[in-house]
Amino acid sequence: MTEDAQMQMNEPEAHFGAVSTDGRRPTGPVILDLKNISLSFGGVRALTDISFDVRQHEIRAIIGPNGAGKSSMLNVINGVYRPQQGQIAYRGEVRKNMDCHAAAKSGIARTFQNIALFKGMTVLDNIMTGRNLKMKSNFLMQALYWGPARREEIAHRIKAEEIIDFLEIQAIRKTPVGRLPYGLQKRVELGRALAAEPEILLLDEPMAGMNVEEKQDMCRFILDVNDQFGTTIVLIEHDMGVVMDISDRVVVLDYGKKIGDGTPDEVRCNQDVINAYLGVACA
Amino acid sequence: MKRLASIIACITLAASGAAIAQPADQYIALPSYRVGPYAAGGSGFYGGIIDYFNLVNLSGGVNGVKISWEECETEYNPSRGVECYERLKTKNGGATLVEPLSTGVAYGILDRLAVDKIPMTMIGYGRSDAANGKVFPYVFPLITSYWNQAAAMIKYLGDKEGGMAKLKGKKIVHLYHDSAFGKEPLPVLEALAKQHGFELIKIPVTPPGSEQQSQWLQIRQARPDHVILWGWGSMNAVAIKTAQRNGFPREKILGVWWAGSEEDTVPTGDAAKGYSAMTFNTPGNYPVLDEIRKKLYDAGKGNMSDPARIGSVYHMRGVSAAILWVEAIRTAQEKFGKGKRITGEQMRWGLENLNVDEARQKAIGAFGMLPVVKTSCDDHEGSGAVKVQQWDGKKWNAITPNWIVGDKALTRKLLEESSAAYAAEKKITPACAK
Amino acid sequence: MLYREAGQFKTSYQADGQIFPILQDRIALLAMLAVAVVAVPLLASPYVLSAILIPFLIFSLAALGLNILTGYAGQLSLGTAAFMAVGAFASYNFILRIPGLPVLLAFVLGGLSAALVGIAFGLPSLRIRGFYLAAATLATQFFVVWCLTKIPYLTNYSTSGVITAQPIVILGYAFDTPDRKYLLVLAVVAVMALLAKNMIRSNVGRSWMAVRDMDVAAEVIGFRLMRTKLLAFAVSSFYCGVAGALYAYAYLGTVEPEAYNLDLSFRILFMIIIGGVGSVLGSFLGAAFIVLLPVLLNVVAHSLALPTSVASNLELMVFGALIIFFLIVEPHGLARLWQIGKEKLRLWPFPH
Amino acid sequence: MNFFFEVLIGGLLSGVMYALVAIGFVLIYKASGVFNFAQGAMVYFAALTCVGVMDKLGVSLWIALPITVAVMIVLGLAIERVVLRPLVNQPEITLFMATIGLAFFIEGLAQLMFGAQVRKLELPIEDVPSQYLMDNYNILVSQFDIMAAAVCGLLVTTLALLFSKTRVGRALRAVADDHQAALAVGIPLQRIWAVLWAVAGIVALVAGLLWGARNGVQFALTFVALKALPVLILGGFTSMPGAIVGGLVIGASEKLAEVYIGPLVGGGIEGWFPYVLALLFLLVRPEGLFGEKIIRRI
Repeated sequence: MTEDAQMQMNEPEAHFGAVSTDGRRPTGPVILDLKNISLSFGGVRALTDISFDVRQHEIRAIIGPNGAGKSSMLNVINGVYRPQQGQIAYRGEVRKNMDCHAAAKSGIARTFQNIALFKGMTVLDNIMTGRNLKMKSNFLMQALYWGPARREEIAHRIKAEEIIDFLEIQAIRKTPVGRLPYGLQKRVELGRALAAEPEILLLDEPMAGMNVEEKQDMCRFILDVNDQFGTTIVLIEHDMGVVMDISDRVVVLDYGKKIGDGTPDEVRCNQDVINAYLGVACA
Repeated sequence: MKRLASIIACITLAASGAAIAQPADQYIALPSYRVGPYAAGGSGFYGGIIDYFNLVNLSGGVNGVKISWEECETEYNPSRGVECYERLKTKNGGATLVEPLSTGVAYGILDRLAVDKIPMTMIGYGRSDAANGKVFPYVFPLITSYWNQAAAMIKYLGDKEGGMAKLKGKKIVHLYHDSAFGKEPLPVLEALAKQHGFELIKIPVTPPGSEQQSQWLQIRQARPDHVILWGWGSMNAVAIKTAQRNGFPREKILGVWWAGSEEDTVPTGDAAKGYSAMTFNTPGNYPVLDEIRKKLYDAGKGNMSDPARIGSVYHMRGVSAAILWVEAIRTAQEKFGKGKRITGEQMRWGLENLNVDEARQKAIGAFGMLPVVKTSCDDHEGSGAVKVQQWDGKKWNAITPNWIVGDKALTRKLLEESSAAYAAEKKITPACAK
Repeated sequence: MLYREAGQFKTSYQADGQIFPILQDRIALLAMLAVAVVAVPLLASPYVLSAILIPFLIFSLAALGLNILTGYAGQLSLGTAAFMAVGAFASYNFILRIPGLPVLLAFVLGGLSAALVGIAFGLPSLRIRGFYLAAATLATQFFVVWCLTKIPYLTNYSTSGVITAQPIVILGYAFDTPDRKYLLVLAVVAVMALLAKNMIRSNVGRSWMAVRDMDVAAEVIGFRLMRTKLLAFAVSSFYCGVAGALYAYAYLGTVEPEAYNLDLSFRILFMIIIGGVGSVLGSFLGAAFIVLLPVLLNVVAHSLALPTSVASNLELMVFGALIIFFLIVEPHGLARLWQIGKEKLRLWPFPH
Repeated sequence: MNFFFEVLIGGLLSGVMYALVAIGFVLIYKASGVFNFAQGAMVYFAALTCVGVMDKLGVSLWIALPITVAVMIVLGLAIERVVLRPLVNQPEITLFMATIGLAFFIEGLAQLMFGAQVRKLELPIEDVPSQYLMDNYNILVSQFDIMAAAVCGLLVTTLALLFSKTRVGRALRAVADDHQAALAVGIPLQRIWAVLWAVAGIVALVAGLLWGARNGVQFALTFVALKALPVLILGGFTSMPGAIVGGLVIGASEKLAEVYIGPLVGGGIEGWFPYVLALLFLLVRPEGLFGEKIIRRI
């Protein structure tokens, strides 16, 4: 059993309320800075003039009603969509013409709202794909499966197994993901993103459709990732309890516009946010 | 994989089980095709062969030696044809002759023949230079080849114009199946065009040729004096129909023999009336066909389902092939022992020393049905003579009373060159077999 | 023999990453290879070697090539025969024009030529997918055969437009009899199947499958779509090209461009669908099915003494009906059927 | 200039013949997502059955026709029952393969019943140049082709009416849009499929009759499916107007290319030109002429 796992065993059974941000690393400088982002498809505006930043090590949540542009926001950050206006600075550099490959290379990984796993492949293979950018040998070496290629494959397998241990999915590593239940698929997808050892992890509704236990597990994983690996996390989530508990700062979107930004408590008491989304006043 | 092994074992058993049979009969392998796009021709051709075999066997075989045969479905597909050849060749004590009636299959087994010592005939198809027995000892493009056909076509057109000199300045379209088959006569046609001063316009048709509107518009615009239709399969009927659709007179179209059967003209209805094509059989009725009708079909032993097809072009072609083979067997028996089953090598000798002259044809009851065929080591073709037949809307009629032979000196020269190149490529030393 | 994996513990990731993780499978494979190398050439008749096993192995290789493209990388193709033709005609020209070129190297060069053509005709796959792409690959099929018919240089100005494969001689040893040809083909196919299996269990294989299963996610993870797809086209075409060269050199001998027609492309496609899309084993099972079944049916039909035309048509009907039957029984192909059988055997006699 | 128009018109009319075959594909693909490889075999089967019935029973075309229609309907129903129903919810590629098996079966069955020989099929209109157009405009167009175009137009109109005005048609469009949703609102999917295959059988019969009269009823009729493929790529697999427009574009452009570009490169480019054209078009518009724009969401 690994050290991590032992530590988790020793901890009392975590509950949302019991998890505090106290033990976590302090958030660092701004790592990702978005300025005046606007995005439209044909005539439809998806995002209008949105600015916010993400600090190193923090957990940054994006919330808002359906269709508010949350997923589009993530797609802009990791280069799937290119905004018509605005600029994005990553680690202090303004990036130009970012495509998703370049984003992946610069250390941005993500999961998807509707699971985007490779359904025909096993859990292990899915997680191994996450390490592709770190593999150096060319396909001829791989075809021969000899020398460096073989050593590389085994080295990365060790890394993948670490993630499998971390996510506690050892028993299903050889199962094709198409056969797994929803909750486990979400976990595997997180594993695939983690395999890339990202600086920033974008999570698109990681807990949607889960029951309470599954949500607890997922919360624990997210916090552990943030804590142990120091990964910055940007997440979209609808479960307000979760958002308020685990995130450091929250951005609120509505109809493609930013209507609130701040710590969970600030956002919770923002009247615009209450009107548009939360519906209940803060206590 | 176990399942695979058992399947293989099963086939091996089936293939070898038959080989135990007593080899008293003269066994001939027939990789035939009766399904697929060319099934119509295949069933007529192989039907004719089997009918004649049955006829010979009814009268006691060749000097008492009965002929046996086995068919195997190739679907005109080279790969399946090779399998058929390999399966059939070892049966019944070993095949002594093979005829696939498919260029692709024939090419696929070409290299295997000399090793297996089984002669193959390619009656009216395949590479023309195979007539050189010094390079292709086991291959017999009997009766006539594509090059001699092309030469004969130009000869016929020249005669029709009133002498070869009149060809000067004429326009002849070569409308061809865009494949090795359609391109084969080009060297002959080009040489003759230069020699006689006619203009050769080459228009290819993409196989399978089910659409030819643009080709026939081009032809109509070129206003040629003659159109040579070098087609195969469904392309022929489409060509004739499209000519009609574009108002091009069918009398000006001259087809190859693969474009000159009932299968090519019947589906066009009246459109083919006046269309003519080459043939190496004189259409008509012959005593041998009457015998087939009387002894086989009337007794319900005919091979074809429709007795009306007796004497059709493909059927007669099959009967002619079988006649030549039986004569080869007879010839070989005279040298190697009458009433004995001959081997593949002896069959090869028989085919190489064939002499089916008019007297012999009369004895068989097929006088004039095919040209006189006399082969030698140099000439595995044996004739090169053809006739022209015309479709009157109901049946084919010969319109040249005599057999036509084209410029054989030219085709011989091309043949020598081409077969020498082949021999060089394959590192064969040309020589007559013993 | 008991088919059990109990007690076989993997103590290293290397052991776990083996192609056949179960000991019995490895033994069976080695035994089969031994039989294929030693026993078959000794015992099998020339008929089985030259008419069944050689084409079976060659078609398996072509099917494997197509399976890499269609089964693993998810790009449907109907141009397989065209790539085979490129391999065959390129090998022929290399041997003809470079004196002393080793035959195996010529096959490799033929395969590389096919790979280049594959890359060129794979470019549309960057924008088109599914059946649209399949129909578009038909352009390859017709264009390549057209070029081979139209450019006399490629057939060495042969008047009949055919090529005759040169004798296969490697290091002075002539591969001219069925058993020798069989061993050569077996060696080539075995090595290439091993390479394919290696690629598939490595990063490149995962990149293909990732693109197949969800191309957007694959891109987000860092795979380059263009490179991945074109590599699949190149590797697949290479395999088909080598298969095409073997088809000409070890099987048919003399070939015309027409031998590589659309019909052949379809047959190879049938093989992988029947055998199993995305399975190396499936390529072999499918080839066996498509090569052997018609032969078997033909033998059976003949033993029934039916009139030949009836027999031929019945063969075709039974063949079609069997395809449908197998798909209904197991829509994922014979390889899946095989796998299910193995799983059952592993658990037998305690299925729960 | 006259020549140009003759090539163009001839091409357009050929295109109508291609479209006729393409419509059969579209019908089935739209409703069940099956790429029906057996469409060509069905064309052959229909034409051969019609001629075979005329032959064997010695009846006229007008009696053989309804018999053949009945046979095609039975065939369509049988295909749904025996082949498609057990394969429901399987991936596209499996269904595609099943239709390949079906093609073999139908080809074998057709030849088993009526023999392999080539036959002629005579429709009441002769395939000769229209004298009227010849005299008045000095343009040569086959009157048969004009009639074929008219028949095709009639067929498309009938189908369009069938789909827009009848209950079955509405159900069909619902099925085409979304299988699951259609099932959810109580549309009997299997019955719709059966109807569709029967209709596709009748379309195959029309195509078989016209192509059979044009080229003879023979095995090569199965190849006309090949002519329909570039049409489908261009027009989209799901669009009936796409099939027609695609047919016209392919027909006209391949003829013009063969006549005007062909001679420059040795001719015979008709085999691949339509595919390359369709391919180039797809590179610009991957969803085809009339296909719906594919929006890929993640």
